[in-house]
Amino acid sequence: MIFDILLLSLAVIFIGGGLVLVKQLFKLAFFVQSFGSLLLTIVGIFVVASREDSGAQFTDKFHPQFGIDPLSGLFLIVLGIVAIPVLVFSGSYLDSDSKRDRVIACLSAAFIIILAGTVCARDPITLLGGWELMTIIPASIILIAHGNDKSVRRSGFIYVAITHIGGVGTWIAVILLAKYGVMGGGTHLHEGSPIQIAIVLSSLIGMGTKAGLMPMHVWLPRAHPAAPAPVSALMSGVMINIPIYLLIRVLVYWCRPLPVWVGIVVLTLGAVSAVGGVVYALFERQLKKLLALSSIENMGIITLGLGASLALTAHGKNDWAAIALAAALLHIINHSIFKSLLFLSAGTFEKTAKQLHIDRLSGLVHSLPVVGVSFFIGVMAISGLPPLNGFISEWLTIQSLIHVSTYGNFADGTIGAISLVAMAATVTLALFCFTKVIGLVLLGKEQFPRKKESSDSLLMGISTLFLALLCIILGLIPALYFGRLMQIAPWSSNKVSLLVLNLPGTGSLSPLCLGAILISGTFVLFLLRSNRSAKAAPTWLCGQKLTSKLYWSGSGFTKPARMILEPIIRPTRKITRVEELGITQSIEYEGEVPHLIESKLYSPISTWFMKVATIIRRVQSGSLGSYAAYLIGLIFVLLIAFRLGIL
Amino acid sequence: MHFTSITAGLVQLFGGLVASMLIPGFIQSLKAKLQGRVGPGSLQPYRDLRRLWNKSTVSVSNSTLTYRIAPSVVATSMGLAVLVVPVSSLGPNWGVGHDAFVLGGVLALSRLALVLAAWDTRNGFSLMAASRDLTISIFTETAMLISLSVAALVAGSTDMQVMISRISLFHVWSSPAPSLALAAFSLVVIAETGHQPVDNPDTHLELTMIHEGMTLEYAGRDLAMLQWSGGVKHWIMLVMLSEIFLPHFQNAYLQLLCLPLTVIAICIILAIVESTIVKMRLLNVPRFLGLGTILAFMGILALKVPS
Amino acid sequence: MNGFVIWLMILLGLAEVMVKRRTVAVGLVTAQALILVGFAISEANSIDRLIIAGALALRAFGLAFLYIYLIRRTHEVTPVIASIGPLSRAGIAISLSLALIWLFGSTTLVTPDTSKAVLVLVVFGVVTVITRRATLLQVLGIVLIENGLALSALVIPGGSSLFIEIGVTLDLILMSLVASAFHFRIFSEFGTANAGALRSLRD
Amino acid sequence: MTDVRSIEILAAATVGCPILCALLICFLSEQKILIFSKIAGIGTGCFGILLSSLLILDRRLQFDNKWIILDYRSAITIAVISIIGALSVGASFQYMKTQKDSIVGEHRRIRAYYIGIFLFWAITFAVPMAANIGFAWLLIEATTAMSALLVGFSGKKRALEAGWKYLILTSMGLGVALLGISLLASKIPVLGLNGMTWSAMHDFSGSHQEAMIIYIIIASGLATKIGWAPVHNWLPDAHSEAPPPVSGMLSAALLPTVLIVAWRFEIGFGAIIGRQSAQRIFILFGILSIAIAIPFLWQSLPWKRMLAYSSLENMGILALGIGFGNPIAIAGVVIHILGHAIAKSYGFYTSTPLFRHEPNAYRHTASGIARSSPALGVAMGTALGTLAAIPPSPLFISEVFIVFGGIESGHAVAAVIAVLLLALVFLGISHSLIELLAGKSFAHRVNVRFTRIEYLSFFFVVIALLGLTVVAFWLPSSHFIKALV
Repeated sequence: MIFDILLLSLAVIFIGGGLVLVKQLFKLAFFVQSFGSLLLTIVGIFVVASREDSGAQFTDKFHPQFGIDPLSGLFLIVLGIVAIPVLVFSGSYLDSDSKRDRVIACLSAAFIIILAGTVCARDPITLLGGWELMTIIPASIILIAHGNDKSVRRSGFIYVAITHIGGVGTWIAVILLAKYGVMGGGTHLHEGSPIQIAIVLSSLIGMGTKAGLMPMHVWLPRAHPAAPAPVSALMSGVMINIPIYLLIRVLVYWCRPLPVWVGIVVLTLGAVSAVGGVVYALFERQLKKLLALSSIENMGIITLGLGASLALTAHGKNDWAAIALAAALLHIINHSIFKSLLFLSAGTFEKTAKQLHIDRLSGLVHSLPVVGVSFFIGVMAISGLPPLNGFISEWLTIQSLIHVSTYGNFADGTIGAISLVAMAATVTLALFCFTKVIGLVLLGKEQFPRKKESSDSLLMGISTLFLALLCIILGLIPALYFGRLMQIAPWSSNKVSLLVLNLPGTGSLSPLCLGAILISGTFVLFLLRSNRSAKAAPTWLCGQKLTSKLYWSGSGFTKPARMILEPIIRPTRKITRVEELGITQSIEYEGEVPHLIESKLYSPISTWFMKVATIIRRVQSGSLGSYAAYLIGLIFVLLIAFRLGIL
Repeated sequence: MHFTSITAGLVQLFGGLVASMLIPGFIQSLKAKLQGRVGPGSLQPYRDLRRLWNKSTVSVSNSTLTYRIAPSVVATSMGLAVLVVPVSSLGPNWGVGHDAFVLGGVLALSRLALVLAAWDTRNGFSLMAASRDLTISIFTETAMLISLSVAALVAGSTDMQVMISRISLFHVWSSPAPSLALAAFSLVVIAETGHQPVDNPDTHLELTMIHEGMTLEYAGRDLAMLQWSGGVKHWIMLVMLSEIFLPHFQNAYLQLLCLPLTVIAICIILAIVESTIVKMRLLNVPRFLGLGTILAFMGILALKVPS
Repeated sequence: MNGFVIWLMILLGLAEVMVKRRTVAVGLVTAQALILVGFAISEANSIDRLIIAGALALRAFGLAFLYIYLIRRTHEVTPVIASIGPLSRAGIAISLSLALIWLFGSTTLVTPDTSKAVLVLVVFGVVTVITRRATLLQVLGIVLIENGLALSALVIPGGSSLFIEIGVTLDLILMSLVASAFHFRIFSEFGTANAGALRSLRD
Repeated sequence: MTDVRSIEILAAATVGCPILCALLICFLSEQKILIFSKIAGIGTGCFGILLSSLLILDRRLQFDNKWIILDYRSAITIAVISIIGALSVGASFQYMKTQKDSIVGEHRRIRAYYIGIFLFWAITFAVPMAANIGFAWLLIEATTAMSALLVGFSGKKRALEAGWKYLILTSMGLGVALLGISLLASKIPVLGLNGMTWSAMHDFSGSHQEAMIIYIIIASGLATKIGWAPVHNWLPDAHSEAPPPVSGMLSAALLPTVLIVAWRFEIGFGAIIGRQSAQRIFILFGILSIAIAIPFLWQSLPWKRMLAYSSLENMGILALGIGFGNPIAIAGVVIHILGHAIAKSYGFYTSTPLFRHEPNAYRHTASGIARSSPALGVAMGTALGTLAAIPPSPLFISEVFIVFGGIESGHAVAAVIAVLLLALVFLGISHSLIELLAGKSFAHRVNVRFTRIEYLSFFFVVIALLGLTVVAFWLPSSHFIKALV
């Protein structure tokens, strides 16, 4: 029954995706699709709440099978809840007159269906098929949208290339899982058996690449910004969660029990990604790229939660392992909400300001009040501030890490502590990074004249506001559903009490109370404050007038951090001084924070590969004689190999 | 038991919300004495507050609600922090718990409010201070979180009340971990409360100040709230230092009794440090606090080394 | 089969590898084919065998006429020089054959001699293709291979197949016809029937 | 009703029909040839399809005598040959309209071309039906001669070069294979060449070592014709320079046909030297072919040349699948043969409209097609996307099957290497795909509109590929595959 509703919702999205090609039905089609997504969410909520599986079970056979269980249901919720505002947003963001936009809209419907299909796939071949399409469809959307730009084509290629090469890991993992009957649940692997290790490592590579974990992340900051805003939102908000979903399936469901070092590896990956992502986000100047880098950071946080869960399971601490897993799942939900919110807002900003260089956007909250405030809330949530949702999941992750340290041995205890350091650095750096974003983008002098509010921007406002409200609500009532998340873990665990996250070994977290105190306190003090106010005066700047030339730039704001991190991130800068008659006429400054993994690891490898390829291509020399010689050579080599006993 | 709780609650509220302004005042007057000046008395901050409360606030042209609401947010979150940080191993819950990492979130919120207010006014000096504050906060917060983690590992919980009662046990101190955490947290206290050698609370020179810079645009009740918040922050940090990281009694009453003494002692030390040590270069601060992080981290290692 | 015939075949093959003029090469290949015809007739014990001999003869003469015709029609202004000198060619051919014989070890046709001879002739043919540039000589290399294989077919225990032998003959003639069509076209397009000029397709 | 006798007649008809057509074409006028060939192509295709479907549906109809073998392998190959042949003959119409000069001069070109293609088709049909090893060799050699003529048909310099290399190299390779065959024959003493059928290989009397050497010789020889690395060198030249319909036939029909012959050898020798050893050579060729294709696919290539290198890669995948040799890998091989045939030949056919659109595409990389003429872009994108194994392409499923089969059959290392190599191949193809569709397009190009036939064939191809994907799922467990293993 519930499975039928799932199929129905996908069918509705499918129909909506078809209708979108008809110009007259463009807007209607999006509402049809949002309705489908709503159904999808309801299906997910129902499955998670009732803890009932529906449809097929996992199988090792190569027959397309679909089904839902609570874990899939959770990701369906994430998908649905992001898809609804994204679709509403698309209705005004995309242009019904442009054929290209209609095709993009159609493909994004396909994207949603594929994402749902991958989450619900119950056999190896559908899983792999969905996995591939999940890459290809956004890539094609990127190319359709901006394919005439050479750099975008290159981004698209790098995206496809790196995810595909990394995807080899997924292929191998899935095939091994099917081969050894693990997927169907028939067999259990022994702890530390070679097959288990092979599966774990290859899935970490394969799924880690797609999830954008460092150092396999290089595609992500290129691909996500290149797509149109709604698709970026889907990519960052939903798509990169799918590999985490698979990773949870593999590591938590299928390959248990795992040796401790798996947890250590996962924690390390998470810590590196979290810090690395946010450090590069801090110095990034293009808004969407910054958001993409911050996705890496958040994937890192999620991975930290997952790693903590693995490490804790290895020590038999099932309660805390369930909490850690639930923390990761909660952060997935939260991240998908605020990240899609931020991407959608960035899309609106782009429409208004025609660009996304954060130093050149200013005072957008004046011209886009609704979207601006939503963006503000989203940023607060992503910075992990109470009482918003990001704070809850980050708090839970930190708690899980502490407990890794508590229960772990020397190795995993230390890694747990290092992850804590990483997490602390990540949270503060994120705050640094996003205060910069708000300050530059929303606040300050209004630069873009306010346009008359049209119905289009109304839809954009509604969709972002919806997500912002979710950020607040989910931040206030996490305890209501956190117990359900804990029950997603395949082992049984104790439930937490309602309204307060009263977890063992913590000082408990009561978001409602925190929120109430913060909001009421602020309100009262604000009322007290504003009984008397002097006339507005210009900003005090030693008597100087504040002109836009005196504005702080993002790179200026982050300069102290850049100088301190210099030994690690190796920023480059170039100063060109134009002098005339001994007097400096003008100074040009160019600074950059190069992405070291890209320049020190990937480009040498690709250059080397290209060189080797050039050498191999000499085989095709064009000379008939040499071709004939290859035949003799082949026979000789084979015969000698046979004589030596190799063949 | 019940009575102890009420007493502790009263101390917590009174000390945090009312008496906390004494701490910066006391340090200032002590410093003046040490430097051979007459200086203001310990109650000077209260006089300032009264004066400011009666003045009108200033609004900056082109600024948004962010600027106007920031002091309220800062003050509220500091008030909340007072509720979160317990003064003894027993005490009321106030509905918000005593989790160490909740405190981290609350402090971050106040920091965000101030920084965004600086962005809102686009005041170059405020932004410079904000930028420095955030840079330093990367290291402060990390060091604070790690030293609190050491305490949590020793206590087996991140509940600060549990920490207080567990760390009061004598045998805990046989491991180097609590001492290392103490060293680390002392550095955090210096940085968080804005004292030398990290920051100079007395200066109004734009190029040297950090915390003062962000309050530059404010006046009247806004400034009053911010100054009050500064006092509360002192209180929070010193209470944590004395109750969690320093050796203390096991009995809740004795803890409460000793609290003022320890706080005064710490204030004296702070005043001496501030009078004798010069402010360090901004770029050296991370090293200073990095040292704290490393110390605390070694505390964790000390707990984890298989014996 | 006696050793003399085998050695004659091999020597003719070696000469084919070393020879400079196309006409002589055609002659050598034809001579080989005629030896095969003679051998087939001498061994013939049934009508089938005789027909096979006839097919061989047809192929020998047919190809000879075709190639001579081709040579007449495509007169090279400057003769196409092989990339490697005749002695080196012979050296390569002989050493490759010896190496291959060694690698083959005891894998033989009915008699070790014949199988080695066939092997050597195939290697000579391949070496001709490798080292010669004149298109016709490359075709002759393949004919040389086919001559070797025809020799092997004649000694296969249980007998060759009439059907297949005729088929091979037809195949070879068909191939030669197609090759000659190419030869003409190449000569007219490139001005010389030199396979060395065919180097525009490469990566 | 249908019994073995009528199947024999049907088989004769399948081979005879194109020969008859070729004969008729000798006497028809040029205009009539163009029309006649279309009907004849469809008719011949129908014969072939009928034959293969009967063979697949009713197992009792299969038989194996001294000269003719009709089993599942023949059936698959015949199906591929008939579909691709019919499509190629159909596609020739458009090609011949644009082609002026030829290797046989201008006025005889249409007649010569159609005679050539029908004869080529007939001989290709016969190859998988040949039960006698020598006979099979003969037919393969005959395809070389016929197809070389077609490769060089345009008479352009590059075509001549390609045709010449193809002719010489494959003849030489097949000569080597024949050496192996005659060595093999000498080890099956009683029967002689006449009796040397596939099943007669059981009577091999030589030692294991001899068998292995003979197998190596035959495999290397046939590798030249199949286009396995490192003796594939003629393949990219011939397939890129031939007329598009001929390229389609060469790549999609002829290569798998020869591959089937090699497969029969593998099975025959497997019984003698052990399955493992026999399969190992195939795996080796497979890995090598995919690996060699990679650096070439990484550069920007003209459309047809890229397809040719992709053929090299696909032959490698097939070799791997056969080498792995368990049911699921074989299922993969079957799907791959069919899927590759349709996608590859369609890819080649699209080059006719492509050359209409961009005459320089002979020599240069095509780019930005989707922008300048969307229909053509979609068609080419479909072909290349299918070849790149993007789901729901049947090749995606077949590759998963083959890799899975590899791991299941204990060749885990080879399978893992294969996945890695396939990913690297994908890099090249995806880059080409991106540039082809979205790349910089040149202003002087005009939008090529598809004719109705071209639209129809596009839909046919898409439906056929999707159908194949659906069929692929139940294939591994079917009795059809069990019989092939």
